[in-house]
Amino acid sequence: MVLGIDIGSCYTKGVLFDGSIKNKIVIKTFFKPRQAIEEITSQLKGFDRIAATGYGRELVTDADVIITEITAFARGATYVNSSINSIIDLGGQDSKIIKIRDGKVDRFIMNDRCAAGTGNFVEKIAQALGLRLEEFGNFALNSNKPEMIDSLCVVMAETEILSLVSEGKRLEDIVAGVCDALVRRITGLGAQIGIEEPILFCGGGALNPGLVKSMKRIFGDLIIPDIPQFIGALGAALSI
Amino acid sequence: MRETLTPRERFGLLVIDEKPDRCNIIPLVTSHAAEIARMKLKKYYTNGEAMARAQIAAIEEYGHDAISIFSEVGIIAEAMGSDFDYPDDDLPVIKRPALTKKNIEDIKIPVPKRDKRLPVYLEAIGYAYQSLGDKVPILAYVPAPFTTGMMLSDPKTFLIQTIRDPDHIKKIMEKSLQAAIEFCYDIIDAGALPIIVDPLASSSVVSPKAYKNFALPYERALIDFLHRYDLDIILHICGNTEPILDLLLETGADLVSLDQVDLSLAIEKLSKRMRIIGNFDTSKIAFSSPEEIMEEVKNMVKRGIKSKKGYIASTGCEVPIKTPPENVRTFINAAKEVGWYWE
Amino acid sequence: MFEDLKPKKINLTEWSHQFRKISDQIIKKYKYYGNQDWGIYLSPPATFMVYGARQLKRLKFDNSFAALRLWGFVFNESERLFRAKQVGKKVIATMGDLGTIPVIVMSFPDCIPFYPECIWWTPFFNESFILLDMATKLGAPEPACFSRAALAAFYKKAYFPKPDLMFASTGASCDDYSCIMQLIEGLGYNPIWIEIPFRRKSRSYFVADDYEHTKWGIDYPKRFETYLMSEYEKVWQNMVEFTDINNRNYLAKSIKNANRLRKLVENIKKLSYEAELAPFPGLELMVIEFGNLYGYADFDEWTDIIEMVYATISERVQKGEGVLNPDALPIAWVTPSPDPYLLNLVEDLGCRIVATEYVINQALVEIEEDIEPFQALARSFLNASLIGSTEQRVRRIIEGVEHGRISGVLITNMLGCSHCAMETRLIQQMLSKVPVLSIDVPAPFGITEQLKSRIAAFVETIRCARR
Amino acid sequence: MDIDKIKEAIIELNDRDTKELVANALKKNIDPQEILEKGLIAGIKEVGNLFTRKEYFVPEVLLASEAFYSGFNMISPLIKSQILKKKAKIVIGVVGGDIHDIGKNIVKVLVEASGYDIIDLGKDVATEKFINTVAREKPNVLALSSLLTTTMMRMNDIIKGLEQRKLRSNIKVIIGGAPVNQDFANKIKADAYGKDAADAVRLIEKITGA
Amino acid sequence: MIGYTCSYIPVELLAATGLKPYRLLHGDIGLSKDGERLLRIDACPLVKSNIAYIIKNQDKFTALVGSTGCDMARRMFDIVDELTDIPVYVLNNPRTDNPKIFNDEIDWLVKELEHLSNRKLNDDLLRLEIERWENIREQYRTLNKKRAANPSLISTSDFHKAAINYYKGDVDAQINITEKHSVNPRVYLIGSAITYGANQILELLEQELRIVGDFNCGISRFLNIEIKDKNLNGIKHAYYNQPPCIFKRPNHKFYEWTSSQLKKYTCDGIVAWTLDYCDSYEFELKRMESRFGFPILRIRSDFSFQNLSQIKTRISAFREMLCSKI
Repeated sequence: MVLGIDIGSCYTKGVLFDGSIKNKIVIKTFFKPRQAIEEITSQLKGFDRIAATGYGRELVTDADVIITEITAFARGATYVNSSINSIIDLGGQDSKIIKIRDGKVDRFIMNDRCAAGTGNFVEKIAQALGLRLEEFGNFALNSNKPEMIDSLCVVMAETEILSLVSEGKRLEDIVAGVCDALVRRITGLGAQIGIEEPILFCGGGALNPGLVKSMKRIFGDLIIPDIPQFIGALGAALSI
Repeated sequence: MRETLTPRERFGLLVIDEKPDRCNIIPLVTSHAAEIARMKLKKYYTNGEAMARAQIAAIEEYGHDAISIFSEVGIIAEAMGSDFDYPDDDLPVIKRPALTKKNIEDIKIPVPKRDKRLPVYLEAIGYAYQSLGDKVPILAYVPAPFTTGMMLSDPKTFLIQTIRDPDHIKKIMEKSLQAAIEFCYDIIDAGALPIIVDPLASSSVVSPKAYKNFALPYERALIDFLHRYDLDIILHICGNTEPILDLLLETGADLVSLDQVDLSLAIEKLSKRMRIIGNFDTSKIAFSSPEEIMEEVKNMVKRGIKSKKGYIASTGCEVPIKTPPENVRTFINAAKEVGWYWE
Repeated sequence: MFEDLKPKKINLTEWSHQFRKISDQIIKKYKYYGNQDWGIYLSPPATFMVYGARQLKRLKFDNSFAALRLWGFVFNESERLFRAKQVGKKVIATMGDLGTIPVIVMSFPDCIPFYPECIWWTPFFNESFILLDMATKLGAPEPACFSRAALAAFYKKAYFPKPDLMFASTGASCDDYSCIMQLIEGLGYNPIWIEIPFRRKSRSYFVADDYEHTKWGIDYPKRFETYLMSEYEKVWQNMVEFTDINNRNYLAKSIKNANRLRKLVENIKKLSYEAELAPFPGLELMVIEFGNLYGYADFDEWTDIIEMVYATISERVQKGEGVLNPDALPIAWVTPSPDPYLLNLVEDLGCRIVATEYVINQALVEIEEDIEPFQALARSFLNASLIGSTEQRVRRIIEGVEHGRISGVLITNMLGCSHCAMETRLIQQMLSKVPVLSIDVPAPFGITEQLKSRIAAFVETIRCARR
Repeated sequence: MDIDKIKEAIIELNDRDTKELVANALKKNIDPQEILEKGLIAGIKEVGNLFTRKEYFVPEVLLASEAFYSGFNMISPLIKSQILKKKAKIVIGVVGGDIHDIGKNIVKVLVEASGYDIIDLGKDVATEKFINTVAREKPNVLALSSLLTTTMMRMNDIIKGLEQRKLRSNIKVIIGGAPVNQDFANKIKADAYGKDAADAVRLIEKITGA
Repeated sequence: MIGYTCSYIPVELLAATGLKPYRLLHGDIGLSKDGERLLRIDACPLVKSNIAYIIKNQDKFTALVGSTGCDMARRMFDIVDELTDIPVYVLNNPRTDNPKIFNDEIDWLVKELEHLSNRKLNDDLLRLEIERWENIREQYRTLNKKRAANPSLISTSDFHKAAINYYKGDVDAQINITEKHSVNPRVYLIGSAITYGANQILELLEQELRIVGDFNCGISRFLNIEIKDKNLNGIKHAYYNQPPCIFKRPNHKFYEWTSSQLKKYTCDGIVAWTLDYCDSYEFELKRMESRFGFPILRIRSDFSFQNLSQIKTRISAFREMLCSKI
């Protein structure tokens, strides 16, 4: 039995794997990755080996294997669906796009310093609008006319959004506009390596129905796994 | 990616006689959109925003090349005084034609921003335009004077008058023309391209002679008005139009949307001056199997794209409300498979 | 038409209303390429809105007949270019040089020059990201000049026909353009590259070059003139090869034509800026300045339109009528705004544009007629704004400020535009005798409440400063 | 001679002439039965043929049927008991949501002129009403009409309804109207499609064996 | 000292004036922030840093020689000219395929430098300088062979540190590089300038990869200049014909040259280092991916390295990816 553990900046994910997923768990990292690792290893019992990935991967001192999330996502995603050619992962601080060929990473790209292309963007804006994250996604579903938001950065976008609010625009449309703006960032990122279908969409972003709708508008059909958050942890486990 | 253009760009190339990446695909998805949006029909035709949302939902579902703002052909006649019922799950039904209550002289030209459901159309256009206007052309269906005239009258009396009292018919036509012009004026202002629809002038209903005397001059006048704006105008006449194909050239329409007519014949007769839109059998789209639709649409489109001046793959008439979405999707996929101009 | 109307800025709906009064005969009178069926261009803004120009819905336009002609013509360009090719004319893309090579191209019969990069307007008029997003997909970075829309337009082939011949001027002008043109070449196009040298200033410790002065008093090393002439010779030879026609007399004629328009525009600017009341709106004036580049693909018809505009403006000035309030504040505008709404807005908030620096000086200055034509072209081009120093660029504005003709300066920037990034702060410093507002022109849809407040505050500052 | 003129008056769409000619013929003691069959019915049938040949269109048929009725109304009291033996019972109507009944009315004239017992439910008839009427009246034929693409689907609902109520096997359903065709008829399992009014009469004759 | 900015400016000419040629290759977050007081935030961080450095060290420079290499680099001198009294000479770089303008510009520069230094730059003087600089370039070329060897014997990070001598004009300084063998995946570095302050990125990269060749404004670009005729014409010829700047139009030759390098050095991948708002490379990255057919690791920076852990992840992932392919 292998424990795959993916220490992200916002969430830490653990998967117990033994031919199939036996158990899985996700907890908030809260800038305390060590604690998160401890909690996961104490809650998911019965493993004999550990594979770590994610930005805190080096902190898992007793790991048998350490790999980057790029490789982990590629492994996990092709395990979930072997037909895919690209992966879009929308995480809290990072977003990444991976092109797969013959089950291996062919090209990949990650967002630069800017948070505008990450889940963080949505969270910041939700906060500014006084919405809970769960509400946010569903709100966006109720719009056919997303407002256009085009600032390249989170801080600027916040001003722009508040401006829209003061103009009396519908909240649903603003929220949908935020989703579109985020997806536009991702498109820009993906353009650099050329995304090829079929595309698997994963990471925390795939749990947000508003984002999923915006993504589908741009990329057409997307494959969304049942466990979008655990692809990295699963991929780590598979690397042993 | 093979598809290079947005529907708007595709349509733009068509109307300046350039070949787009592939032919425009615009099945007449009108009230059927309400079904896609799981919306009561009454809401669809009484609420502009709802109508637009349904249309947008249909575009998202099917990916065809235009938004169609339309419910039924009585829209202008209603604003001129004909009474309609609004059933929940059905399109409006005429109850009392205006001319059974008063004389043609007493009928007023409606104010589109105010009267009856004309504002519904305008709101729908406005909403759709704000939402998708940069990507997708918006087509608003305007009943031609002949069709409106018949919706203003007891139909039987109207038809008999085409033989017995042509002068009276012409009076009705003049008024209906004025009303249509006013409506078009506001439609353009809201951001849509008017499509002139004249189903009741088809040869399924009246003779080519009656068409020539009572329908054509007013279609032409309306199109002339719109040509002042340098717009390219679609004329849609569903039903049988084979006997009047030659006359259609005289309307001045830039695009003509046909129903029960042999497509090759229409291309032969009209394609020097007009782009042809059509003409998949609506009963087939509702009832045939996807396999049959695939096959037949491909045949149609292969013939259609040979038309010199351009072609839009479409249904001959509105897609019936309860048509299985799978069938419409098949229509579009079939056309997308064979309708390419660019390599 | 409309002589009885008081000058006014009106919206699209009002224009449609006014348009109904125009007779069919008049509409048919104004056409391009002599074609009755599709050559008509006298349409109200609503027509172009129906075809996707969404921003027109919130813009205001001058209510004169001349303005109607002007707008109809400007918006019709895309169709006009396609039609040109359909009727057998040759469409020549002259990218990057902004104003000189078209004069050479026009010396060849049935050859129509145009600027693909001028499509930067389209995303703004359409309030749309379609072209910009496509440019991103094709490799242009998001923070780059909006003229990257041209890259998408070349890819989409739906905005202008495939050019029969392409010239691309590069060198010391604008890197974004240069990069965009390079990517366009990468799409399989085949431009002929023309090099533009950097125009060094003369300073006392520089001794090695002979220096000359342009008409506008800008100095440059003499040998760059010769150098440019050899580049124009290259353009000429390529055109000769392409058309099989070689007649230098045509060049003198097309210089005369260009000058006719340039003089008209110069007079229009002078009249407008010096009149008691602003006789014509800033947005239209900007469109007029840009018309000098290539006459929106039909130089003769455009000149005819500008003559009508000139007549309208003269009449208004004579009658003492204007489109803005008498107390509007005279300001200068540096760097063109791709967002036409911004020009509207600035006037609505109380400003009046009385000087501009739209980086197309080379297209505004008269070409000398009594010297060798290529030399004359080179000397006109050497007035260009982008090939020299910032100080030279804004010298005329500085003079305006010093003479009290200008009481504020508005600078528009684009994020990622290299010359803006380098120049704006310097310009602010050079013009600091009056309030200066530098704003980033956002992407389409971008004018926010915050931006409006900033412009309003700028206006208030000027008012205070003048008191 | 007189009777031929009556036929021609109908073909010429002239109701006043028809009325006068029928009155004259009666005055001359011509057999009403003959006036009806060889004059009025022959005339309206010819109109039906002209309609099929696309020489006449709806307005013409409407006028012809007015002419027909102007004569028929004079004759029917005289011969009612003798000859109007009904061949079969037909229920006719325009489906719900559709108020275009002109086509249906033309069919009605020709069918009635051909000696059938016809129950006209009118226009915009609810699906339930069709089914209930069939259950109650037990007609031989149900004739359905629709002019709109959007309403033609109702025909399908009606046929399904008949099946559910186990009424389908005892009745023939024929359909007509601008948007429908043979294909559509096959798809919704109607018994026949009539492309125009004259065609409808022929079909009814065929399927009722009369 | 005489400051200069570009690979097209012949150091031999600058040195012949008796001044020490000093390449303006400053780039770090501190200087860059200082530069933002004069420039908009969306100016190139290299230009921002260089401007700040010049302003701060005005008295060290007798003159500055710039070029039209890119728009921002050219305009940098516009600002220096406004704000300082240092004489500024801006040279027109070759931007299309036409040597005439460049040759004339060199002639002009010679005259200006003669005027500035009050010294005749005659053939003897030039031959001396050419030999001196060729000699040092030859030493670096030898080292470069070790770097390019398979397995690679010295690291680019070390090479860069050593090459700083060249850029700062310390021609006579001893070059010492300790050999560090590496069997890590071999990559080629391409993109914006690697500045004096940017060695950190090389170190980071070489923890997991080995850079065996590079093409940017910095590191080893000067090795490509080989002056055969020891006179002014030789200088013109060598400088004009060096592997072309990516800004030269059309840029086919840049692609051809780089492709041949990738093959020659048997590289497994490319690292593209770009500075914020550096048009020259940002615009071309997508094309490079398809033209070169190698995977590219992109690192975009303003010199701040705030996202160090993410950069490390990317480098590791890139290595994992290359290893899975090898």
